[in-house]
Amino acid sequence: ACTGKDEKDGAGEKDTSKDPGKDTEQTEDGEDAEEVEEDPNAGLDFPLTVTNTGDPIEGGELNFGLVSDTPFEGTLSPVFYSGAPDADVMSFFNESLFAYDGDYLITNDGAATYEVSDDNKSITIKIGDNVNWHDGEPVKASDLLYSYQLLGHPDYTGTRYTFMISNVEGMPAYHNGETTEISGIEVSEDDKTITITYTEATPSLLSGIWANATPRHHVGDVMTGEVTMEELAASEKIRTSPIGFGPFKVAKIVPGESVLYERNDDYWRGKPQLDSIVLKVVSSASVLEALKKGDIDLSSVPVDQYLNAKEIDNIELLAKVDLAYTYIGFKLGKWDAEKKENITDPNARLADKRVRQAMWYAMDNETIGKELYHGLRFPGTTLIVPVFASFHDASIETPTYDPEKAKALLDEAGFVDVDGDGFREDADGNELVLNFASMSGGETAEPIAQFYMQNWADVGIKVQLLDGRLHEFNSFYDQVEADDPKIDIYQGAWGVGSDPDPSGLYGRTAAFNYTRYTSEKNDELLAAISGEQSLDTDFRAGKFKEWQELMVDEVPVAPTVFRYALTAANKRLTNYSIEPGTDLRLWQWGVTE
Amino acid sequence: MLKFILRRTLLMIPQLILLSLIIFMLAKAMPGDAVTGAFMGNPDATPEQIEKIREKFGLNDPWYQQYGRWIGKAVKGDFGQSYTHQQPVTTLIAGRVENTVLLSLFTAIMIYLMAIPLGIIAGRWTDTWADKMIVTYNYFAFATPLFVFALLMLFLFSFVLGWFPIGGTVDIRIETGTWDYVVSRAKHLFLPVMSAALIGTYATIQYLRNDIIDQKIKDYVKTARAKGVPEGKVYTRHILRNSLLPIAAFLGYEITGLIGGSIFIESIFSYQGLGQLFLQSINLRDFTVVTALVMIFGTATIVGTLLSDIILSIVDPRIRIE
Amino acid sequence: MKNPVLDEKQLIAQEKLNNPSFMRTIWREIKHDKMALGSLILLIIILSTAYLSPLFIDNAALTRVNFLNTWKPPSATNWLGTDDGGRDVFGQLMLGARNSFTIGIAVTVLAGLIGLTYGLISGFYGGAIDNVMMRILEFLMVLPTLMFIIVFVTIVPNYNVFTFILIMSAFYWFGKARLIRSRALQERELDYINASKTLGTPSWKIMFFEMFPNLSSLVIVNMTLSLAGNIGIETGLTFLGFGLPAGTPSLGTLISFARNPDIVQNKWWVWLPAALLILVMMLCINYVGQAVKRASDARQRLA
Amino acid sequence: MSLLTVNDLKVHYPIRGGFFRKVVDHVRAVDGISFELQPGETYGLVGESGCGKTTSGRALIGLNKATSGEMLFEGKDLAKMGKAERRGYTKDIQMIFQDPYSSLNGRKNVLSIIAEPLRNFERLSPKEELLRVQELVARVGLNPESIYKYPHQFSGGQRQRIGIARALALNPKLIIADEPVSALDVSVQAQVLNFMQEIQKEFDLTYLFISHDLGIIQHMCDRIGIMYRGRFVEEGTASEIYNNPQHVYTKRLIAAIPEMNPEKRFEKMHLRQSINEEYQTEYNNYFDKDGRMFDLKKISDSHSVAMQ
Amino acid sequence: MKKPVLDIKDLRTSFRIKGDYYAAVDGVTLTVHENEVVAIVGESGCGKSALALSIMGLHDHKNTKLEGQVNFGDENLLSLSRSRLNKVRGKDIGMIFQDPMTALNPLATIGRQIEEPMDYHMKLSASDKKKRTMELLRRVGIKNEQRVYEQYPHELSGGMRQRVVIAIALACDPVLLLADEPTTALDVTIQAQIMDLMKELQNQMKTGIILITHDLGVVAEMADRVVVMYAGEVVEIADVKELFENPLHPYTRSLLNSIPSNLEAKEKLHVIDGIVPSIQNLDREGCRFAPRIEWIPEEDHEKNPEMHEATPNHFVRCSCYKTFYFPEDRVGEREYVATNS
Ligand SMILES: Nc1ncnc2c1ncn2[C@@H]1O[C@H](COP(=O)(O)OP(=O)(O)OP(=O)(O)O)[C@@H](O)[C@H]1O
Ligand SMILES: Nc1ncnc2c1ncn2[C@@H]1O[C@H](COP(=O)(O)OP(=O)(O)OP(=O)(O)O)[C@@H](O)[C@H]1O
Ligand SMILES: [Mg+2]
Ligand SMILES: [Mg+2]
Repeated sequence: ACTGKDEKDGAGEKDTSKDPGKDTEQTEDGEDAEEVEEDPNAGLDFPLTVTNTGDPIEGGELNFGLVSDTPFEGTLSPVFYSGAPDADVMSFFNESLFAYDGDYLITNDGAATYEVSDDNKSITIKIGDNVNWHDGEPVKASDLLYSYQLLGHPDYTGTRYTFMISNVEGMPAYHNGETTEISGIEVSEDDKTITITYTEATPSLLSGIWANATPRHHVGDVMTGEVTMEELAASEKIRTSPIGFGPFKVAKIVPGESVLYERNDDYWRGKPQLDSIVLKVVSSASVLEALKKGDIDLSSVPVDQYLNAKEIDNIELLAKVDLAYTYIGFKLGKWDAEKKENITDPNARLADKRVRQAMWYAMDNETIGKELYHGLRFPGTTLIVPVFASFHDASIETPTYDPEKAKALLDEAGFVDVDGDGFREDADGNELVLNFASMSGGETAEPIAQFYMQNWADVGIKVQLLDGRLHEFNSFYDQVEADDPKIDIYQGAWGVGSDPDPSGLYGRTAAFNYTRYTSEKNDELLAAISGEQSLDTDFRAGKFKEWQELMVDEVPVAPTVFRYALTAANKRLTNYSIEPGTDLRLWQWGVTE
Repeated sequence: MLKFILRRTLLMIPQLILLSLIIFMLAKAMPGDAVTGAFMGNPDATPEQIEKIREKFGLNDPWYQQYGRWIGKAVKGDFGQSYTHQQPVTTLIAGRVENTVLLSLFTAIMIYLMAIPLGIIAGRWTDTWADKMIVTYNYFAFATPLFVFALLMLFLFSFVLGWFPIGGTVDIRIETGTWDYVVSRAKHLFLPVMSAALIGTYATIQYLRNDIIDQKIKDYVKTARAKGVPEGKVYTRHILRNSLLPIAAFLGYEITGLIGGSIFIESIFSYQGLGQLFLQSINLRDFTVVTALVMIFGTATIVGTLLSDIILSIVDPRIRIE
Repeated sequence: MKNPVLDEKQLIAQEKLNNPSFMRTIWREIKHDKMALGSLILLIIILSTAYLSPLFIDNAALTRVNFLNTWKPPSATNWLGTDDGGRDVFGQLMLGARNSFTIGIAVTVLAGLIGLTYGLISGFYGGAIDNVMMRILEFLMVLPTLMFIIVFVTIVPNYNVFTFILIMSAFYWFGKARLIRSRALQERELDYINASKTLGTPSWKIMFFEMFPNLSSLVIVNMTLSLAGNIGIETGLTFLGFGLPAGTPSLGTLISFARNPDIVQNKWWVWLPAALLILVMMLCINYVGQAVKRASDARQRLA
Repeated sequence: MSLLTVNDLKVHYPIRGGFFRKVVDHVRAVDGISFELQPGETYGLVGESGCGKTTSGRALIGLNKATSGEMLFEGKDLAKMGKAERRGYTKDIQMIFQDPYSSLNGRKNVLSIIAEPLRNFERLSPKEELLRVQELVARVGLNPESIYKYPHQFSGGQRQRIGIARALALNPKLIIADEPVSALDVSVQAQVLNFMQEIQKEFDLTYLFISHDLGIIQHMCDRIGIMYRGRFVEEGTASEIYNNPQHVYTKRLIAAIPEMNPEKRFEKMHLRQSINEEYQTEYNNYFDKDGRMFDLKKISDSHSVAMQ
Repeated sequence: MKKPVLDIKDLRTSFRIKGDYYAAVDGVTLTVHENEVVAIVGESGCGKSALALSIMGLHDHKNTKLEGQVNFGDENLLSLSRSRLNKVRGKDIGMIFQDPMTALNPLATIGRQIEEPMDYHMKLSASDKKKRTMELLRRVGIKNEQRVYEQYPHELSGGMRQRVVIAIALACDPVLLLADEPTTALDVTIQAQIMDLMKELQNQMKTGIILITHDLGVVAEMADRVVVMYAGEVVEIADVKELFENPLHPYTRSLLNSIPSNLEAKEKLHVIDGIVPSIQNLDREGCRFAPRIEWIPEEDHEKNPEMHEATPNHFVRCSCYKTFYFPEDRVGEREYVATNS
C-alpha cells in the first residue's frame, strides 16, 4: 500500500508535508484530459500545454519560482529530504530511473527498463548504458541498491521505510540489523541490472516501486563505514553539492533562497534545450508580481490569486486536477500504540453515523468552490480522486449541500433543540458542542473554518474552534495524530500519491487513519484491494467501488473539495506541458525570444 | 580600568548561565524533544523503542544532568539536530548568521548616521523649522509600526517602482566575490536596512535632542561660553561629547531592538536571516532551532551590553576610575 | 485669633482653585498645545466610536462569513468594503481598534503595576536589596523580549486574550521598573522620606503613600508613552500571527493583508484604514503623551 | 540626669571594591564620639562638610544604624533596641530637616503632613485630628486656614515652620535639627532661628543643633562640640569655644568666619595665615601618626580638647 | 581717580515668561574701576546673577531682552556681535561660577579646560600653554599641579575645583573678573582660603572684580565698594567701610541686623517680613522694599524712587531711609504671624 501525504489545505500551499510519498516528478504528471471533462466544473477549460510553439533560442535561461512561504530546507536527497520544496529543487537535477505514463505507472521510456516476473513477485531493472551521474560516473545498479540499503538501514530516521520497501524480501531482517545483506535484491555482474524480489505480490508494484538511485561514490558509503548515517544526512554532498543524472546540474545554491542550475550536456536523452535554470523562492503573496515583472517564468499559482493571475498578460495559466482532497474528519477512536492498530470507540461523541452524514449534508462546498475559489475547487465526492479514472466511481450518490436533509437526519438521530437556543442537544438533553480543529495558513483558512461552523450552526450543531484559534500545520497534525481528546472534528487534506490504494490512510493498522475508524467490512475490502487478486484490474475496481460506497455510508471522513492546481507559465516558455505522461520533458523546455 | 572590564566580563558569566537555564527550562516546556524529532511522522515506532532512545539520549536523567550536557554541547557550538531540516542546528544557523549580522550592522550604522546629525540639529537649533521637521519626522517614526512601514516600502520600491529586488539576499547568477556581487548584496540589503533604520532612529533622536537641550543650560557650558569659546566649538567640544556618551551605552539595548526588528524585517522582505529562521522554526515547531536562536540572540544582547559598558568605561572618565 | 474651624468644604474648594493638581496641569498643558488638544479630541472620537460601536454594529453578523460578498469595495452598506470572508471591514476596524486599544491599556497598566512595585521596592530599600533586584532586572532587560513572547505564545497550553496580556505584561515592565527605581532612589534621599521614617510611618506606607504620589507624574508620563508602544507591539505580534487569537480581530489582522501586493493595490480598503488608524492613534497618543511629559516638568511647560 | 548620653558612637560605611565587590574598607563617618545632652539645653555640633555631623544625627534618630557605641536616652540604649521598642521612642526624639523644600511631601496638604505622626501613634477621630493640627499650625504662627494648602504655596521660612509643627505633634523631648536654616536666605534664617528659640522655652525642648555656620551656632547653642573627620576635637560652652579655642582645628574654623568689620580684614587674614602655620608646625600635638585625633581631654569642667 | 574698566549704564535685562517680558535687572548703573572689588549683595532672586550673565552675554538670546549699555573699554558689550564678544569673553573678562561641582566639563581634563581659553585668545605653542597652565595652577594654590593637570573634575575636591575654576578665569590675564558667589558652595574654611586667594590675586594682578554674594561677611572681607541690590534695582552704593558703619537703606539695615554673628548670643534676630517679589508680580512704580516694611507710612516713600547721594559717594534709593526704624526697637516683641500666606 502507499502512504498518503498530509497536505496543507489552503491557498498559501505552504507545503511542508511530512511525507510526500512520491517524487514530485511523478505527481507532476496528471490525469487524462477525458477525466477532466468528467468534472462538474469542466467549464473551466485549462490547457495542459503552453500554446507557444516557437523555436526555443539557444542559451535560454528559465526562472522558476518556487512558491513557498518557507524556504526550501536543502536536504537534496530523495532518501532524506522531508519538505515538498526540496522535492521541487531536486526535480531539476535528479530523476527517477523510470518514466511514468498517464496512469502513473512505470514505463520503459526512462533511464532504466524493467521486466516483471510471472509470479509478479520480482522485477528486474536494467539501467541504460549512457546514463551517467553529473560527475561523469555511470549510474550503477548498486546505486539503486544503495538507496534500499539506506532506507532499510537500522539507523535510518527518515520516513520512507514504507510498505514497498519492507515488502522486499529480507528487508525486515536487514532493517532489524540481523544481517547486512538484503536477500531480495540482486545486482548483476556488470552492475547495470538489478532484481528486486518481494515477499508479497502487490498491484502497487508498478506505481509504488522505489526507483531513485543514490550516487554512492559521491555521498559516501554507509555500508563500509565511510560515513555514518547521521553524517550522510548532514553532508555537504547532499546539501550544497548534490548530483543526479537529470538534465540540469546544480551550479550554485544560496541556501533557502535560490538555486542556479546549469545544463548537463551529458544528459542521457540528449543535450537539454535551456542553458540554465534559476530557481527562486517566492512567497505566495508576491508570486504574481514576480510573474508580471517577468522575474520568474514559471511557477504554481495559489488558488486564491486565480482572478488576479487571469489578468496578467504575459503569462498563460495551465491547470489540472490535483491528486488531493480536503476532508472533514470525525474522531471515532484511538490509536493503540501497543497493538499498533486503531481502536474505534463505540461511545465516541460522533459514533452515530447519521450525525456525520448530517454534517456532510450541512456543508455548502459548492459555494466555497464557486465563490471563494472561482471554480478551481469543486465538491468532493468519494475518497478516490477522479484522477484515477478506473477506480473512482462517479456513480455513487454522495451527500450534497442540503440543510433540510441534515436536519432530518439529526432529528432522526435524536438530536433536537430542547432548550430553544437554536442548538441541538443530544438524547439525554446534554448540550452538544463539537470542537473543531483546523489549520492556519493561507488567507482562506480562517473564513472557510468560520463558514463551515456557520453551516453547521444553521442546522443546529454548535461547533467551536479548538482553543479558539486555528492551529499551525505541525501542531495541528501533532494533536490530531495524538488523538487529543479535545478534538471532535478536524479539517485535513490528503495528497494521495500515485497509488490509489487507501490502506495507508484508512486501514486498521494505519497510523495515518486519524479518525480511527475501523470495521470488519473495511478490513476485508482494503485487504482485497491490495491483495494478490487485485492484480486483476476489474476485480480491484469492483472492490474500490464497494469501498467507496462503504465510506460514503459510514462517513469516517467527509470529503469537502477536490481541487485544480494552477501553473503559470510566461508566454515565452515553449515545449512545456503539465500533462501526465507527456512527451515534453524538462530537457526539452525552452524559451523563445 | 582593565579590572573593570574584567569584572564586567565576569559578570556576564552568571548572566549567560541564567539565560541558558531559562532557555533550557523553556525548551523543556516546549512540546517535543530530540526523540520526537527523530520519530516525527514515523508511526511504526513502539513505545519501548522510544523509551530506549530516550534512555540513550539521557532524557530520563535528572534535569541538572540534562542541562549540564546540553550546555556543555552548546558551549562547543552543538545545539543538536533540527528535525525539520534534518541537519545540525549549528550548520543551519551558520548559513544565515552572516545575513543577519550584515542586516543589523548596516541598520545600526544607518540609524546612527541619520539619528546623530538629526538629533544634534534638533537639539542645537531648538524650535527652528528644522527642529520642528525633525521632531515631526520623529513622531511619525515613533507612531508608524515597523511592519507597516516595511510593507509599504516593499510595495512601493519593489513592486511598483521595481528599484529593488522583492526578496532574498543576493542574485544567484552573480559570481561570489566580485564587485557585482557586493553591489547585488547591497541592493538586496538596501530596502530592509532603510526600512528598519528610518523607523529605528526614534529613540536616538529623541534622546539626543533632549539631552542636548539639557546640557545646553548646564553650568559647564556657561563656563565654556565665558571662556570665549565660539558657539560651534561649544557644541563640538563640550555639549556633544557629553550627550553622545550615553549613546554608546544604548548600543547594547539597540541590539535587542534590532533583533526584534529583524524578525519583522526579514519576514517581510523574505530575507534569509536568523529572524526569519526563528519565525519559521517556531511555526514548524522546530524547537531545537528556536532554543538555539533564543540562546544566540540572548547572548548577543548580553555581549552587546557588555560592549556598551566597556565603551562607556573607556570614554567616560567618571567610570574609568573604579 | 479667629475661630480656627472653618467650613471644610469651602476650604477644599478654595484650595482646589489655587493648587492645580497634576491632572489640571496636564489639562492646561494640553489646552495650550493645539496639536495635543487636537490629538486628544481625535483620540476620544476614535475610541468612543470604537467602544460604542457594538451599540449599532451587530457583532455576530460581523464575524459571519459570506462568500457571496467577498472583497467588495466600499459602499453604502459596507463603508469600508468587505474582506476575504465577505465581512464588513469597518466593523472589524472598530472591533480591532477596540481590541488593540484594550490590550494596549491592559498591558500598560499591568506592566506598569509590576514595574512600579518592583522599582519602588528596589529603590526604596536601596543597598543590598536594590543590588540584587537590579542585577535581576539587568539580566531580564537583555533578554530578547520579542522572541520570548513569541515562544511563550506558542507554548502556553491555553492561549487566549487574557494569557496574551499576561505574557506581554511579563516582558514589558523592565524599563518601567528601572525608571521608577532610579527615581525612587533619588526620592528616598529626600528628607520627606526621612521625615516619615522618623515619624514612625511603616515602610510600605511610605513607599506607596508618600513616595508613590511623588512619582505619579513620572508614571503617568511613562504609561502614556508606553501605551502607544504596547499597541504597536500587539498589532505587530498579531501581524506575525502570534498576537490575538484568530476570530479576535486586531488592527494587526487587517494590516497583515498588506503582505499581498494585490491587496495593497487593489483592495486597499482592507488594510489601509487599519494602517492609518494605528498611525493616527499612535500619533495622537504620542502628542498627548508629550504634552503630559511637559506638564510633569515645570521647565518644559508651555502653559 | 542627662537626657541623652552618647558613648563612643561609631558609624562606619563599607567601601566596596576589588574584584568581587567585597568590603575593602570603611568610611569612618562617625568614629567614636561621646557627649551628653542636658534637658532644656541646645547642643551644637559643628564642623566642616563631611565630618560626620549628619551621620551622627541620623544615627540618633534611627535613620542610620550605629556600628557600635551607646546612645542612652533617659538611660535606655537606643542602639540596642529592637524595631518595636525603638518605635516607642519615636515620639520623644524628632527631627527638623535641612531642606524645607524636600522635607515636606509636595503631594500632601499641610493637614496630612502634620497629622502623619498623629495617625501613626494616636487614634484620633478626624475632628480631633483637625483640631490638633489647627492648634499646632496656629502655634507655629501660620494661619489656620492654611492647613488645606500644599507646601509649594508657602515660603521657605513658613515651610520650615510646618516641618517644626510636624516634629512637635508628638510632644518630643529632644529635637535634632540638622542644618535647619542653611537652605534659607539670611532674612528668613533669622525668622526660623528666633522661632526655634521661642518654642524651646515653651515646650521645654532639648536641641541637638547641627550646623556648619559658626555664627549661627554661637547664636543658638549653650554647649558646642567641634567635629573633625568623625571625631570630636573640642567640646565646651559657647564662650569657651569662641573666646578660648584650644585645638588648632577649632582655631582654624573660628578664624575662617568672615570678619564683619571691614577695617579688620587684613588682621583677620593674617590671623588665618598664622593659624595655618601653627597647624602645620604643631600638627603632631593634635594628631597622632595615623592622622587621627587624640581622645578628648578635659581641661576644665566643661571644656575638653583632643590633645596629647 | 582710577581708570574705569566697566561702565554699566541703565542696564535692563528682561526675561520672557509666557510671552511677556519682565525685567529682572531693572535699570542698573554701575562702574567698576581698575584694581577695585565691587561687591553686589542682596537676597536670593534680587537679580545679581542676571546682572552678571548680562554683562557676559550668557543669557539665552531667544527669551531675554537686554537694554542699556555695558561699556567695556570703548565697546558696548551689548551691541557686539557674537564673534566679537567671544574675543572679549575669557580674555579681558573672566568669570567664576558659583558651583564648582557643575562648572567644569566632566569629560575633559583639568589641563584641557584651563588651556581652552588660551586656544582662542593667545597664540601659544602647546608647550607654552602647558607651562602657563602649570603656572596658573600653582598660582591658585594647587601644589601637585603635574598630577592635577591630567585629572578629571570628579577626582578633585570642591575647594580644588573652585581653584581650577578661578585658574580658568585668570587664564588670559583678564582686566575684569566676574565672580558669582564664588564661595557659597564651599565650606567655611575653604571659603576663607578662596577669599584669601582672591584677595591675593587681585593685589598681584590689579584686576577689577565684581563679586556677587549674599554673605555680608564675605563682602566685609573682600569688597572695596558695595552695591546692594533689591528686586532688580540697586538700592544702595557705598564704600565698604561706609556701608557697614553707616548703612542707610532700610533693606541694607535689615540685612545687617538679621545676621546672628553680629549680635549678642540669644538675642532676637531681626526678621525681614515677606519674601523678595518675583519679577512677574512686582510693583515697579513705588519703592520696591515698601511691602516689607509696612510700618513705614506710604508717604515716606518716593514715587519712582531715585538714587540720592546721601553723603559723598554714598548713594541710596528712595527717601524712606530717612524715617526708617526697626519696629522691635520701639515696640518690644512681635507676634510671629506670617504675612504673606
Ligand atoms: N550612605 C553613605 N555611604 C558611604 N559614605 C557615606 C554615606 N553617607 C555619608 N557618607 C560619608 O560619611 C562622611 C560623613 O558624612 P556626613 O553627611 O555625616 O557629613 P556632614 O558633616 O553632615 O557634612 P555636610 O556638612 O556636608 O552635611 C562623609 O565622608 C560622607 O562621604
Ligand atoms: N532665564 C530666566 N527666565 C525667567 N526668569 C529668570 C531667569 N533667570 C532669572 N530669572 C528671575 O530673575 C530674578 C533674578 O534672578 P537671579 O538669578 O539673577 O537672582 P540672584 O540674585 O542671582 O539669586 P541667587 O542668590 O539665588 O543666585 C529671579 O526672580 C528669577 O526667578
Ligand atoms: Mg550634613
Ligand atoms: Mg545667583
